Amino acid sequence: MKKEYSVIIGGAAGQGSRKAGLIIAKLFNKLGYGIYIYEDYQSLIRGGHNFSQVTAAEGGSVNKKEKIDFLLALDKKTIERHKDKLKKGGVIFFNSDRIQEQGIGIAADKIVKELNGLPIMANIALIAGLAKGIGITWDVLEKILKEELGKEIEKNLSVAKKAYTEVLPPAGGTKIEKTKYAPGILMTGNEAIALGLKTAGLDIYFAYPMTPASSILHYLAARQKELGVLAVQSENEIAVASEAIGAAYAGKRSAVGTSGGGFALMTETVSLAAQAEIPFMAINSQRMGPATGVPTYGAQSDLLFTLNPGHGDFEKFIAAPSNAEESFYWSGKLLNLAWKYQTPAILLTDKDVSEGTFSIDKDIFKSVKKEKELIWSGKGEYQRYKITQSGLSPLAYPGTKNAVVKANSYEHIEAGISEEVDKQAIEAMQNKRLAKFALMQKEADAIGAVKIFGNKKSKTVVVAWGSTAVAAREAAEKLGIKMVQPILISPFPLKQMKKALNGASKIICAETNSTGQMATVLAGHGFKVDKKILKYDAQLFSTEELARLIKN
Amino acid sequence: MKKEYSVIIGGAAGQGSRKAGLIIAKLFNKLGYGIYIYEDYQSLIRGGHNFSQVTAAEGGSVNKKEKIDFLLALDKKTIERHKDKLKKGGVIFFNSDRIQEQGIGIAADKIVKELNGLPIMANIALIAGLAKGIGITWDVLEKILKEELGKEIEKNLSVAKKAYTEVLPPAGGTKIEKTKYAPGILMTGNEAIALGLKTAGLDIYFAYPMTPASSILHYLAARQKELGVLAVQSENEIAVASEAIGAAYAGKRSAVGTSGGGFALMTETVSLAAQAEIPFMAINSQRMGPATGVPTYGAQSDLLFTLNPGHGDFEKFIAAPSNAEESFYWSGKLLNLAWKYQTPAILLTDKDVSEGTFSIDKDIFKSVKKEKELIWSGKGEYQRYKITQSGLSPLAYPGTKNAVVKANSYEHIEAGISEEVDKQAIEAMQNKRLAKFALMQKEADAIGAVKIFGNKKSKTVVVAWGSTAVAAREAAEKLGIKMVQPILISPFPLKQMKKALNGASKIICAETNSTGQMATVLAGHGFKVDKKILKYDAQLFSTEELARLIKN
Amino acid sequence: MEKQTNNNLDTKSPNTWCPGCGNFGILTAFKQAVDEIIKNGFDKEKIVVVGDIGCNSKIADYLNLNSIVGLHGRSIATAEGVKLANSGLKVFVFIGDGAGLDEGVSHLVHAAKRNSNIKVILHNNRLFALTTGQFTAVSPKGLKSVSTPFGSIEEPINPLKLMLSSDAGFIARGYSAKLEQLKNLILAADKHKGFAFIEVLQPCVSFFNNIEFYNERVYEAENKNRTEAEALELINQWDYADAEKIPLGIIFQKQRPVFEEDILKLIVK
Amino acid sequence: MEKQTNNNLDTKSPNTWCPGCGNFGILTAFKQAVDEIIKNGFDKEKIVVVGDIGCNSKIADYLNLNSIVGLHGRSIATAEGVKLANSGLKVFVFIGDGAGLDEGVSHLVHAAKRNSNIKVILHNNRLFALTTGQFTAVSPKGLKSVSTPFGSIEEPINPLKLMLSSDAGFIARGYSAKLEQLKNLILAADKHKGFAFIEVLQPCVSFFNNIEFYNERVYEAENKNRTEAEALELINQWDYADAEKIPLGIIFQKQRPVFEEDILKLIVK
Ligand SMILES: Cc1ncc(C[n+]2csc(CCOP(=O)(O)OP(=O)(O)O)c2C)c(N)n1
Ligand SMILES: Cc1ncc(C[n+]2csc(CCOP(=O)(O)OP(=O)(O)O)c2C)c(N)n1
Ligand code: SF4
Ligand code: SF4
Ligand SMILES: [Mg+2]
Ligand SMILES: [Mg+2]
Repeated sequence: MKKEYSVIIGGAAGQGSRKAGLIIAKLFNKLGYGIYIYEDYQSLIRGGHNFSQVTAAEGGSVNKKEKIDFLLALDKKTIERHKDKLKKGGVIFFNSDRIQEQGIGIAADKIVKELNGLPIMANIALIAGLAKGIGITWDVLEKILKEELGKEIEKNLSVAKKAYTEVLPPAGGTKIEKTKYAPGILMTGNEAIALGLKTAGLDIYFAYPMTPASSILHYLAARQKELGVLAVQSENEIAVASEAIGAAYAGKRSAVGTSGGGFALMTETVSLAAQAEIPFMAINSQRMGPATGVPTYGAQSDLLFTLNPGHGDFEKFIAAPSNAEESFYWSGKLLNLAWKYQTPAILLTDKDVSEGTFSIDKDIFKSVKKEKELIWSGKGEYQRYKITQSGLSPLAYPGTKNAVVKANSYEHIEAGISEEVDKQAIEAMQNKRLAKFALMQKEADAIGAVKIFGNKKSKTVVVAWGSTAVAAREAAEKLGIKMVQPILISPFPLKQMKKALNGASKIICAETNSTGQMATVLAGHGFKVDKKILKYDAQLFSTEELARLIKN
Repeated sequence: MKKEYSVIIGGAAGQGSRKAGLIIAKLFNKLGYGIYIYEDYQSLIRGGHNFSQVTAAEGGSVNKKEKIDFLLALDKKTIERHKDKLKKGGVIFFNSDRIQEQGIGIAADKIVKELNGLPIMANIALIAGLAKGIGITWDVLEKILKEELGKEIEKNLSVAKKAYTEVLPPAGGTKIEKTKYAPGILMTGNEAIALGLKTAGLDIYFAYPMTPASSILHYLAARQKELGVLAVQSENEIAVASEAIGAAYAGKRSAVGTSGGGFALMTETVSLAAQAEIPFMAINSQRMGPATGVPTYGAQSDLLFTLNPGHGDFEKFIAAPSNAEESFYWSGKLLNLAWKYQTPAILLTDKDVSEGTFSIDKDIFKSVKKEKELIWSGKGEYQRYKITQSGLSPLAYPGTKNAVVKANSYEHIEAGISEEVDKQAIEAMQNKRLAKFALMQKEADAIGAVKIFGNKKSKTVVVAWGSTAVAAREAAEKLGIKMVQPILISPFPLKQMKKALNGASKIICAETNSTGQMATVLAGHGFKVDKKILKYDAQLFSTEELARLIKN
Repeated sequence: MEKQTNNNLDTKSPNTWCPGCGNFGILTAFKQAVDEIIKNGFDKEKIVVVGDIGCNSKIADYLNLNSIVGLHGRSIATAEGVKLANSGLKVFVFIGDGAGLDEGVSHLVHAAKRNSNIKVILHNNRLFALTTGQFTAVSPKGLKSVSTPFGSIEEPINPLKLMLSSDAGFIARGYSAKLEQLKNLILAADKHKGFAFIEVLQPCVSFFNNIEFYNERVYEAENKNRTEAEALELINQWDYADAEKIPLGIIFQKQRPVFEEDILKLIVK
Repeated sequence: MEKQTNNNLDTKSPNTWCPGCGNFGILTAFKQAVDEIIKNGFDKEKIVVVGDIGCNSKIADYLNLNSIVGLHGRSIATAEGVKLANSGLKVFVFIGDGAGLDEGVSHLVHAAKRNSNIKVILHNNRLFALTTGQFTAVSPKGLKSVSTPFGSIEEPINPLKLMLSSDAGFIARGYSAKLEQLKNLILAADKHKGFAFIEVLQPCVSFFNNIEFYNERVYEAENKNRTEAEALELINQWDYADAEKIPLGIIFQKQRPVFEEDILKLIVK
C-alpha cells in the first residue's frame, strides 16, 4: 500500500501555523512524498483559529483526508477542534507551556524564552519536536529550516535544536521512510498561475485585491524585476479590466485576477473583449458566495456565472484546474489561446486550489511556452476586422508603420469603424466571429480537455472538476470505479466527454455547491447525471467522505 | 380573412416620423384594428434615416410584415429604402416639394409655409393625405390630432385640413373599414412596464439611462406626482442597484431598469440580493450586443447571461414578455414575487417589445394588484433570517418597534450576524434558502408560465420567446402548426413545458441571436431542438420571413 | 471597553478586530453618541447602520442596531437608498478608505454633491486591512505592502479636499484615540442637515501602526465658520505624507438644499 | 470644415453629429493639433485616440488614427492600459461629461491622482446627449430633461475643482467655438509631462444650446503660474450656474512624478 501521512498544525491567526505547515510539508517532500496542504483561516487578522492540514503520500497528487496521524497544537483550541480526527495511535505534539494533554509535550514557550526568541518561534519548536518524533534527521530539518527561514535563522535554529534534543520519540512510534520518488517543488495554485502566465508571455498583471486571488498579485509584485512582469493594483475591478484591455490593444500580454464579486464587475468588459476581439485573460478564483458569503472558504459555485459572463453572443475559453500543475499549464495555455483567438479566456479556479500547496514535478515547466499570435503581414491596407475564412483577422498594434488600428465596441466594418445602418455588414461581421467560434470549438476538441482516472472499465463514473477532482480521483481509485475530470469546460469538449462517458451506466457528479452546476452543464450537453453529490458547508471534500457518499 | 394593413412612414431624425407613426396607428386603432408599431432608428439625434412601421390588423396582437400597403415619405431616402416593400397596388404618399415619385404627392412644405407652420409639420400634411387617401373621415382625423398634438394644435389642424382637402383619393383605392372590435389603448412595452410596476406597488424607480430601457425612466419621471412613484437617476448602474437594495431593505418597493451592459454592472448586486434576501426587481431590456453593439436595434442575446446573473448558488424569477400586455402583467407579477420570496426578479424584455407600441385591452389593468409581502408578526425576538420550514423568514423594516433588522451579505446566523466558523450554521442557512428555492419552483409550476397557440394538435412545434413570439404565433397560425411560448423562464416551468411539448415530433426554436440561447436552455431541460432559426441582422422577424424559414 | 453603554447596544458576536485596533475607539465613540441620541428622545429603532466590507464594517455585527452590510464600496449608495425610502431614519455609514476612496469613490463624490442626508464615517487606516494590507488611495507614497513590496509609487489623495471639491456640506476629521471629540463630531454630523463626512484616523496596528505619528501631530482646530479657501488652507496642513501638525475637528460646514427633501416634493400632491 | 488637414486624418465614415454641434469644433482643433504634432516629427502611427461612448466619442470614427472605443465611462482606464503597455504612444482620450463625471468618475479621479501620462479631453455639453439629453453631474440645477421634466434638483459639480483636488498636474478649459485656443491647449497638454485634463465647453444644439451664454461670458484668462489657492479662485469665477465671466485657458499646471515612468522602473533590471 502507498504510504500516506496527515498532519494538522493549528493556532490563532498570527501564531504562524501556516508557515509551520509549509515547513512540515517540505520535510515530507524532501523524503519523496507528494504533498497537498489545505489552509483553513477566517476573515480576520489576529485571533480566531487557523490551521494547515498537510497530506503527504507516496507519488502523485493527494487530497485532504478525514483522519490524521499527527496533530501539532500551538493553542488549546487546536486540540478541541481536531483531536477527534486523530487515527488510533496518532500523536499530539503540543506546547506544554500552554496545554495539558496526552502525547508529546514540548515546552515551546520556555525554550523560546530561554533563547531570547520571538513568541512566534514556538511553532519551530513544535516542528522540531515532530521531526524528532517521526524520525527525521537533524540534517534534513536544518536544511529545510535554513531554506524557509531567512530572517532570524540562527535563533530559529537554536530553538529547533533545543526542542529536537529534548523530545524523545514515542516508543514504537512511526518512523517516516524515504520513498523512491524524488522531491517535487512545493507551490500554491496561485503561484503556479503566476508562473504559467509568465511563461506564456505575460507582460502586465492588473488586479484589485480579493481573496482567494490576491496572492497572484502579491507573488508577481514581489518578483517584478526577476520576472519582468509588471504587477499593477488599480482603483477597482472595472479599472483593472479596462486597463488590461487597453494594454492588450497596445500590444502587451495582460491578465487580471479576482474572485466572484470582482469578476461580476468585469462582465461588461468580457463582452467588450468579445466584440472588439481584444484578448482578455482573467482568473476567477471561486470562494463561497453568494455575495460576500464566507470569503476565506472554498466553493465551486461560480461555474454557470462564469460560463455566461456577459451580454450578447460570444464564445470564450474556460478551464478549471484541480492542482498546481494544472494551474500552471492551463493559465499558460489560456493566455496563449486568448491571444491566438483574440477572445476572452478565463481560468476558473477555486480557493482550495488557489491557496492550497501542491508538490509539482518540475518537468511541468516545460509544458508551456509563449505562442506567437497572428500578426499582420504589413501588406496592403490594414483592417483590424478583416473578414477572412478562418474568422481570424491579423493583429497589428499601434505604432505599426502604415497601419491604422481601430478597435471598436460598436458593431463595425472591417476597418473598425462603427456600423449601424447596413444590416448585411452587421450580419457579416457576426458571421466572421461565428467562424472563429467554430475554430475555437475545434481547438477544444483537439486539446486534452478531459482526463480519465481510476478503473477505466467501470460503468460507474464519477465526474468532478476543480478542487473536488482530486478527492474524486482518489475515491474512484479506492472504489474501483472510473473518474472523469473535465478541465476545459468552454468550448465544451463534447467529443471527448462522449468518449469518456461512453458506456457509463451510472454517472455521479460531485461538486462543492448546492445546486449541482456541473451537473447542469452536463445536462445541457445531453449527459444525464444519475446522482449529484453536493457539499456546501464551506469545506473541501475529504477522500473518505466522498468515497462514502459515492457508495451510498 | 382578417383585414390587415401595413404602413411605413420615414424621414431623417428630427422630421417627426415617430410621432407620425403613432398618429397613423391611432387612426387605425380608432377603427378597431389591433396595432403594432416597429420603430427603426439609429444612435444619432439629427439626420440618418428613421422609420416607423405600423401594422394594423383585425383582432389580437400583430407582428411586423415584410410587405406594406402604404409608404409615407418625408424624404427621398425613405423611398429608396422602402419602395421595394410595397405590395402590388400599394400607394406612396410623398412630400412632392422634395420628391418626384409615382403616387400621391402632397405639397407638404408649401402648405406648411403658406400657413406659417413649422417645418416638422410636413409630417401632419402627409398623415392627412393618407387619411384622405384611405377613406378616413375628417372627424376621426381631427379628433386624433387633437389628442396627440397638444402644442400648436391650431396650426397643425390647418395644415392637416389643407392637405386633406387637396388630396384626391386614388381611383379604386383601398378604403379602410371599421372592424367589429373596440379600440384598444396604445402603449409601448416600456410604458406598460412602468404601469405594471406601479400597479404592484412600486415606490421608487432607479435608473441610469440606457437604450432601450430609458423610456421607463422618462415615463415615470413625467408622471411622478400623478403616480406617486419617485423616478431617480443616479451616477451609474452600480449606484442604481445599490440604492434599490437600500430602499427595499428600508421598506419601499423599488425597481431598476437598464440594458445588457448596465445589467452587467448590476450582477454583483443581484448576488447580494440573493444572499441578503432583499427583494430586487430589475428590467433588462436587450439590444444587439455584445458590448455597445448596435445600440438602438433589437436582439435576444442576453438570455443565458440573465439566467446566470451573479456568483454563487441562487434561484431567481425571470420572465420575458412579447408585447405590452405581457409587459404589464409580468412586471407587476415579478415585483410581487420579488417581495413575496425576497429574491431577485428580472423582466427580460427586448428592444422591439420595449419601444414597440401595442394596442392593449384595458381589462389587462385589472390583472395586477399589490400583493402584500410576509411581514413579521411582532411577536418574540425579531430575526431577519429566521429558519422556517418554508424557508421564508418574515420581513420587518427599520423603524419597527422591538425589531433589530440586520441584513447581511456575509453568510449569517438567524439574527443576521456574520458566521464563518460554524460550518453547520453555514449549511443550515443555505438549506433555508434551498427550501425557499423549492417553493419558487412550485410557484413557477403553478403560474401560467407557458402559452400555446396555433394548431394544438400539430406535432411540429415552433418555440419562441420575447419579441419573436409574436411572429412565431402568426407564422404558426398561417402554417397550421403549434406554437409554444415560454414566458416565465426561471425557475424553469418544466412541467408546463413537458405538457406543451408532449408528442412533438419536430421542435423548431426561433430567436434573434446567433447561437440559439433558448435552444440551449431547452437542451438543459431535456428538450432536443431539431431546428434552430436564428436571425442576427439587428432586425425583428417579419411574419412572412419566419414562416418561410419554418417551412424550409 | 465595549460594554459601557446603557441602551443594549451590544451583540453576542465575538469581536475579531486585532487587540489595539483603532476600530475599537470608533465603536465606543459611536455607541456613546447613540446613547446621547436616544437620550434626546430619538427611537433606537429608527437608527440604521450601513456597513461596507472591510475590517471597519465588522462594526455592524457588534452593534445591536438595524444594519445592512452589502458589497465592498457600495455602502454609501445603499445608504442613500435607505434614506430615500424612509427619511425618518438616521443613517450612519461605516466605510473604509479602500471602499470609499478606491472601489466606491464615485458614490462618495455623488452623495456629497447631491447632499444626501446620510452620515459617512470613513475609517481611515490607510490601507486595505482585511485583505492583508495593500495600499489604497490614501496610503503614503512608498508604503511597503504585499502588493507594493518595493514601496507604492502613487501619491495619496486628500479625502477632505476631495470632499470639499464635491461640495460636501459637513467635513470633519476625528481620531480613533480621541473618543470624546469623535463622539461630538458624530453628534454634530447628526445635527447637520445634509450629507456629513467624518474622516477618522484609525491606526491599523497589524499593518500600519502610526499611533505615535498621529499622537505627536494631531491637534484640535478651532471650531469656527470657514470659507472654502480657509478650509482648504487648514486641510493643506497635512497632505498625508509628513507634516508638523494634523488638524482635527469640523473643518468645513455649509448648509445646502437636502436631496431627499427636494426630491420628495416631486411626489407630494 | 472636416477636410482642412494635410495628414490624411479623415475617414469615410459619415458624420452623424447634428449640424451646428460643438463637437465639430473639437474635431477640427484636434486635427490641427495633430497636424502640428506630426509636423514636429512625431509619427502619426504612434498616436492613439481612446473614445468613450456618447456623441463625443464618435470622433474616433472620424479620425484616421489608431483608436479604441470601449465601454461607456471606461475610456480613461482603457487609456491608462494603453499608455502603460507602450509609453512611446501619445494617448488622447475623448470623453463626455456623463461618462467622465457620472459613470466613470472613479477613473478620472484616480488617473489624475496617479498622474498617468494621458490627455483627457472632456466634451462638456452638460448632459447625456446620445441618450436624448438626461441631466449629468454638470447640468445646471433646474435643467428640464426627459429624466427631470420638472427640473433637476441636483446642483452641479465643478469638474475643474474636482481635478484640482485630485492633484491633476494640468487643468485647462477650452471652448469648442474657439478653435485656435483649443488647438493650443491640446498642444500644451501634449507637451505637459503627465496627466492633463482639458474641459471643453461644447454646446449641444439639440438639447441644451448655450452658445449665446458662453459667447457672452468666456474670456481668456492670463497664462501664468498659479498656486492651488489662486487656481481655486479662478475656477470659482463660474460654478456652472450663472456667472459674469467664464475663464478659458490653462488654469493650473504643476510637475509631478509620472506614473508610467516610475512603475516601469520596477522591472528595469
Ligand atoms: C468587489 C470586491 N472587490 C474586492 C473585495 C475584497 N475586499 C474585501 S475588504 C477589502 C479592502 C477593505 O479595505 P478598506 O475599505 O480600507 O477597509 P479596512 O479593511 O481597511 O477597514 C477588499 C479589497 C470585495 N469584497 N469585493
Ligand atoms: C454601462 C452603460 N450605461 C449606459 C449606457 C448608455 N449611454 C450611452 S451614451 C450615454 C451618455 C453619454 O453622455 P456623455 O458621456 O455626456 O456623452 P455625450 O453623448 O453627451 O457626448 C449613455 C448613458 C451605456 N452605453 N453603457
Ligand atoms: S488588521 Fe488593522 S484594521 Fe483590521 S482589525 Fe487588525 S488592526 Fe484593525
Ligand atoms: S445631440 Fe448634441 S452633442 Fe449630440 S451631436 Fe447633436 S448637438 Fe452634438
Ligand atoms: Mg482601510
Ligand atoms: Mg455629455
